[in-house]
Amino acid sequence: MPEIGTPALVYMVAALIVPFVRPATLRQILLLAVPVLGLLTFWQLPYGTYGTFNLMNMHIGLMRLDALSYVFGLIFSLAAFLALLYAWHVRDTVQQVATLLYAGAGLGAVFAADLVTLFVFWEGTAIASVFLIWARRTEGAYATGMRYLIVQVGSGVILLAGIVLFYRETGSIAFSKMGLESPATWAIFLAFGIKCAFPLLHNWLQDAYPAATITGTVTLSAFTTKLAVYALARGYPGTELLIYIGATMTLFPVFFAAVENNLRRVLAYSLNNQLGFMVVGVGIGTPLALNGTVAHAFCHILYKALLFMSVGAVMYRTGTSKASELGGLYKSMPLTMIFCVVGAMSISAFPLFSGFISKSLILSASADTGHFFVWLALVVASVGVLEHSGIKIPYFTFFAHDAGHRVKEAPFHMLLAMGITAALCIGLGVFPSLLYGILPYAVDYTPYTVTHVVTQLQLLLFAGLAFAVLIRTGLYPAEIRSVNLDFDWTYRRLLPAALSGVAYLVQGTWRFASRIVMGRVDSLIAGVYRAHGPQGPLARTWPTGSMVLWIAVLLGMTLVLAYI
Amino acid sequence: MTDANALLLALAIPTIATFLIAASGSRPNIRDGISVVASIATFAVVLRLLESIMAGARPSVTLVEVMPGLVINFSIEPLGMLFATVASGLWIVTAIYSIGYMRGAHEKKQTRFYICFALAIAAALAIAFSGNLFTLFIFYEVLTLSTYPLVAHKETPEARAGARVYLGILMTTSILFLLVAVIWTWNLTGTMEFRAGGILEGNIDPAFVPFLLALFAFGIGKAALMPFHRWLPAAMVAPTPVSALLHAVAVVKAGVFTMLKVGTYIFGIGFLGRTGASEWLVWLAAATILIASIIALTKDDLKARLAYSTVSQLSYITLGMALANQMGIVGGAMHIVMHAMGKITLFMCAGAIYVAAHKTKVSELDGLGRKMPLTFIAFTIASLSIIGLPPFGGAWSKWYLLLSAADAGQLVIIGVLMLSSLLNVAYLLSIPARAFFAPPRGQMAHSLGAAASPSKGWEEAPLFCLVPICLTALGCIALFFAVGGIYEYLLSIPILPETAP
Amino acid sequence: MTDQSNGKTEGMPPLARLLSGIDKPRNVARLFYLLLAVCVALGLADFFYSKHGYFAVEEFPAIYGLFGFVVYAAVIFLAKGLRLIIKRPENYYEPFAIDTEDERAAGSAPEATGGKPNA
Amino acid sequence: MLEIIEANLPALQVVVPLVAAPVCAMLGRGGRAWAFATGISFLTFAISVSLFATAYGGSPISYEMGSWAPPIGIEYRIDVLNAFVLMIVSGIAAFVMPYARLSVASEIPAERQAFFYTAFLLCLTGLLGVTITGDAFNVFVFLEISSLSTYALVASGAWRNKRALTAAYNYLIMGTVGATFFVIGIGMLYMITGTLNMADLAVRIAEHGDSRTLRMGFVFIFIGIGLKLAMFPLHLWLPNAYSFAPSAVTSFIAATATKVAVYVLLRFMFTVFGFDYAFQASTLENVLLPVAIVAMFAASLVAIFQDDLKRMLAYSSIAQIGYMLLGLAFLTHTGLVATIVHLFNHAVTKGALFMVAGCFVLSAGTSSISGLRGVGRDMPWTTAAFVAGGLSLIGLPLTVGFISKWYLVQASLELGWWPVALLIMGSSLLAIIYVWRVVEAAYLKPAPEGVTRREAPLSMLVPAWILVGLSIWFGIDATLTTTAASRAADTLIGSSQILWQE
Repeated sequence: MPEIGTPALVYMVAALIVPFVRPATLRQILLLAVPVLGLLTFWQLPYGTYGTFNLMNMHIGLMRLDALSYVFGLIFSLAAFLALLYAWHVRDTVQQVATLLYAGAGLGAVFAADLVTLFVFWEGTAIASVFLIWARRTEGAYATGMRYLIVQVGSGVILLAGIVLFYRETGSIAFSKMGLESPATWAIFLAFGIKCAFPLLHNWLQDAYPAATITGTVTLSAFTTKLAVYALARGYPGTELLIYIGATMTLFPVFFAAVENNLRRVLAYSLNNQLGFMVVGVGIGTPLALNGTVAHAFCHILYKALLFMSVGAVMYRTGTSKASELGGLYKSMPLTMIFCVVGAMSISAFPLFSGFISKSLILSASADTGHFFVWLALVVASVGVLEHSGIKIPYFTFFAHDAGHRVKEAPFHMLLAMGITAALCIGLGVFPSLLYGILPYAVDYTPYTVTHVVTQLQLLLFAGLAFAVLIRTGLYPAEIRSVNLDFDWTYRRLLPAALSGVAYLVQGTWRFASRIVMGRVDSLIAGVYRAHGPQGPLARTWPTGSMVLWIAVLLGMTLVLAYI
Repeated sequence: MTDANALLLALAIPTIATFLIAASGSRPNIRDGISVVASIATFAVVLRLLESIMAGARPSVTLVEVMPGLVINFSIEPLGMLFATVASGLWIVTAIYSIGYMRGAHEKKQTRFYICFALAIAAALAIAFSGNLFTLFIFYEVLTLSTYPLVAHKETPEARAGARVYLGILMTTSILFLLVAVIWTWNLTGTMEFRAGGILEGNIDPAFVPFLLALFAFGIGKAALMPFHRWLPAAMVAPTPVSALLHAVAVVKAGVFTMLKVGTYIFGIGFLGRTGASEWLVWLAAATILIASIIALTKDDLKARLAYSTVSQLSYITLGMALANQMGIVGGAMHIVMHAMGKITLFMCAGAIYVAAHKTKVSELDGLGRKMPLTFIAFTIASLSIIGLPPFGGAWSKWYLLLSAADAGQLVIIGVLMLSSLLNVAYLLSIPARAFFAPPRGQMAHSLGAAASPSKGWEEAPLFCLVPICLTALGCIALFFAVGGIYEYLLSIPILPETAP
Repeated sequence: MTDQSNGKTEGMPPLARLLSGIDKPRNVARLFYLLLAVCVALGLADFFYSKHGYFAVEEFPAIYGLFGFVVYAAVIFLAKGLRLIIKRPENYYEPFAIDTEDERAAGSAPEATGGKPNA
Repeated sequence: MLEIIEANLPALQVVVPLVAAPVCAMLGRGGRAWAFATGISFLTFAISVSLFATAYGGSPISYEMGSWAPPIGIEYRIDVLNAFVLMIVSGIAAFVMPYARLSVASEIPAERQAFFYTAFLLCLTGLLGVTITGDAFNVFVFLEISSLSTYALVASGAWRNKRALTAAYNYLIMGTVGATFFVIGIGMLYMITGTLNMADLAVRIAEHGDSRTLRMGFVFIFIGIGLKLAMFPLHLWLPNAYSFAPSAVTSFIAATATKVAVYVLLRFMFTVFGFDYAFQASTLENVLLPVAIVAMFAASLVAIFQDDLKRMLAYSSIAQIGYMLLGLAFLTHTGLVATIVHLFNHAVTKGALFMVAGCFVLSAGTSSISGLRGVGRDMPWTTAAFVAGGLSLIGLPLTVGFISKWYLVQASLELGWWPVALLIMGSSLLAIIYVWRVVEAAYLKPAPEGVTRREAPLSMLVPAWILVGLSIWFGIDATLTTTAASRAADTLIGSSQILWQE
């Protein structure tokens, strides 16, 4: 494969070609070939920076290949492939092009060696991904997409502002480790934080992911947030603040997920919670912790995609992803159910599943560095994960009360995509060294110790027992059709209300003022007209006598002046 | 052909074209052909000049001495050359587009339209090439007058009222403020010449600088600085090609170009920066950016929304001047190009929508994207460019304006620019998003599937409309990648006084 | 647990037929007790190996299990409490919000009428 | 022979039309009279151009009438200022005459046309005489010649509209009052100095010094001339006179009569009373300046609400006279230049506009703006001429109006009189409004039903367009006019002993 600067280019070019490719099958094959080609462009390359040039006195580097970016490049390519395979049935050009552009932008951003390139692709992910939401083509999806886009572009412009300030401070646009020292780096941090769904900045995630198309959500779940994790890992490793942000992120979504009815939104909360683990890893910043973050991002992309795929397959067949409308589907879609359970066990970090080998890196790192309460929070969060992703998703979809859906098993290509993903989840869980071998730092860690396995099983199974008890006693909260308020209430309800209040005031004042002013103006014009209009004293034809009077007046005035 | 002759030729071609167009009024095909050929010829000459300017030539021609010491003089410097290139280049596109639009919309009095159009371009070029403030003022007024018939083209009561507001505000501001400012400058300095580093430093009590600047800033009504922006939305009664070329490119850009030119060559940005005289203008421009965006959000009429967007975007350029540093001038000048390319596309799209679907309201566009995909794709691209997102040209001008704000230490302005981007997203991107993805009104309640049904075939505007739209949309992308050259070129705008030999 | 479809295994995929009956009350109870037994075994297992924890609390036997049980219950109860505050109708934000769509799309006969949300 | 003519050019300037007038009356039918009068007017124009050429180049020409040396004899004294005014007056006359034929033919019965042209020539004689003479009483005499003939000319509009008679009558009374004031003032001067020659007066007044009589004299002359030049609020005769007079007359007197009066004011203020700056300046500042500004606004506002085009233009003239007086009130070199250059600029512009109005009257049968709806289509050249003239009235660049405005604003800025500068601009905005009302009606409104209008005849269009062309030409290249004005201002300043402000 020739060296072409950035793998994003492959995706961009393909996105230009795809709309014109017929027939559909050929197009799908081309689509699937794109991630493979993209991967090939950097697969065998030695580490280094490629695609460098000078643009307006700035040093641009399109592709920086090192251990960190390589892992993310790899998993992004993989995710793109799986998502496209899962979307084999989609005939919508918009979605196909958007997926390519989105994945390409994600890869481009991961490989960006400088902040300007990062910004370009950062915004690229925002723009491309919104089409995956809009492509659902409903009123609700349109509105959600607008909100999503504004948040995402907001992140981009804050990043841009940060970059500008950073450039002016340091004279460089290289993307490397920076601390929270100046407004510039704070702005960049905030921009990353938005995409990473920091607490209070997180609602775009829960808002958008349930609104996207079935395949779109699978794609969405892979790139944006993990790109942010990558950016944080690159720019802010060891930033203490991140530990607490991350710990908070692991905890609060748990409660919202527990009462959420829309299963795709449950997964979005769960995604948020998983991101918390990664952010904590970045915040701790030791090699072990960073390894944990990278590994967890890698595994998480896979199992979260798997979960979204399985819920998506259900939605594809039944038309809904709401817990209150689902149940008993194991009878119709047993394979999907199995894949879903694999995903659920992975995310819950059962031994032999991928979550187990990655999450424990972060937990160990937090314990190693003596962050007891953070560690405790992560353990609590692990129980929470089991609750909403490990149990709730498969239970309410495939078991629980039978909602009566009698549908076909998911289509073959979906099953294939899920199967591959599930195999990867189990494979990584069973052979952790596969993953550990490509992590940025050398790994000296054994996940499978007796203590670890037993304690983890205790934690998970006792929690499962609690679930069983609660269900049997009827104390488990029922699934009800509802929406739950979250921080988005502030900008979907409070802010519009406040704004319309302000607008009302401004408008009222404006009207009042303009009425007065216009009244004055009108009376002024009327006065002018009275004086100057055709019948006005100034325009009338005056009798000679009064003209002479004027002469006398003027003469008198001038004479008086002359005598002063 | 010497540079000086080329300069005169560039001005002469559109002027002569007016006569030819008038003469061939009875034969529409020949008439429209002349207008296209003239635009291409003008652009060729302008390009030829551009080459010379980039090589360092500074041609200058003095036509006539109007009053002792006051001459009509044309001299080219990089900023003016840039404006001339943009205006004449986009004239070609619009000339082609006009054919499709005017015939498609069955407009009357097309001959008068083309005459005034060519005249307006000639005036715009004359403004671009003005060698002194006096010349610039003269052609500034000529431009106002030559576009008046275009605005009033439809001759309906609304058109008359709109044209009245247009003329009223532009004339009022230019006579009441700009002319006074020009004469004051003449009184102070005894010269009208555009000189690198400005002519005012040392000739004016620094306490008066903000006032003189205010006279200029408000006097240049074409820059649509609030509260003198009303003419721009009012001018939207004009046929769309007029809105496209004149109110996205030639007229409004003549305004902000004058603003940049006055800032650079009359005040001198060094002088402005040292006296802090433009500080208030920074805030006024920022306020205009935000308020106009918010108003745009509330507009349902497509062209009105675009007009307010233009008001907002023009203030970016004013802001660049007011920030008074080199990056501001570079950013402002670059925004002339980037915004022109984006906004002309948007207006032409609005026109195409009108011609093909007879829709003028944003709320009527739901589902239209499937019938006019190319138009709306172009609209999306141009919107993204205006918002300032990569990989579209607008990103770079915003980048330099941000750098300028950073250099000036104005963190709040950075915030304003960011907020403005978000508002742009809200009022611009929502249009194609609705067109493509919102279900047609009334159907949304029950048929989620209906929206996804395949299109019933394209119903695009005539080819004469469509091709220019696609060209300018591609231009938005091309500008992103071509920015290096533009940047190098813009650095050649002299901002420091030339050292005395 | 409804049993409306109990016993109707024809038309099911073979894999599903294997699992059918898992939701009969009797089987559910069996599964529950099986889980209980496994939990007890796991708790007892702590006495049979040397534990390597990071913190002192980890040394307590079956602490993870107890912790998991308590935390799980706590999460559920807290969430129930939270729901009292934050629950709103599905069209709370806007009449055509995304949350109101699934039902309209799925309806009573999802494949027949309205159609699915765009895949 | 040529030398004799050349030597006596100043005398010929007045004598030619004076002698021609009775001849014209004897020619009988219209056509011959017209041709004769036209020839004479061109001849006087040629004479004044040649005089101007001499005066422009250098020293003033002094011509002693009948070789009687001043101060006993009457002296004709031509410097660049009155040469310039002479050229304006005779030039306008020369352009109006070709225009007059068809216009007059439509408004005045054929058998009366010879008398009309006679009055016209007399009026021309009077105006030229006022301008050229160096004798104060002579000014009065010529002023009366021109005024009386103007009354007759205005009254001849009665064939079209009877109200012309009352207008002429009013004008007569007012004009007479003005002339009386003027002659009283001159009497007072004579009382003090015993002389009537202007140059001599200047010297003696300077020797005499300040006195009440002198001040009285000044005030009477000021008011007297103020009436003649339609200084606000002494303008009341003007609108009716202008709107009811025949079109050719209106364009002639609007372009010349008031200009000559302004010239007389300048001449008396600077050349004759050049003695006491403080006194004159206070009059100027306290009377003339406010009066000028009020005129600029009040008259423009009235113009805005007028429906009759000629009346609108008449009010606009009053406003424009405000500009001239304003320039004078500045009492600076630039201000004087503004006044003098505006004399010319306004003469050209207003002459053209009244000609256009005449074309409308002839072809469309009305000068009401609402009656002129859609006229742009039927009479494109006439309407275009109006637009061009209107732009000049507004003071847009590339027209002469801009040049005047430039100097006016410059003068006010030189003095630091900010508000005045803004007021000048503000009144131009009013001009936009009244001009644009016509433009909108002419181009953007549909023509009234059932009206047929043909383009005006060439003999009327060409003179109108020549004046329009001049107003554009001297807007683009104003070097000649501004230099002449500047030299004239120099002469005025040089001849006075006013302590100059600069």
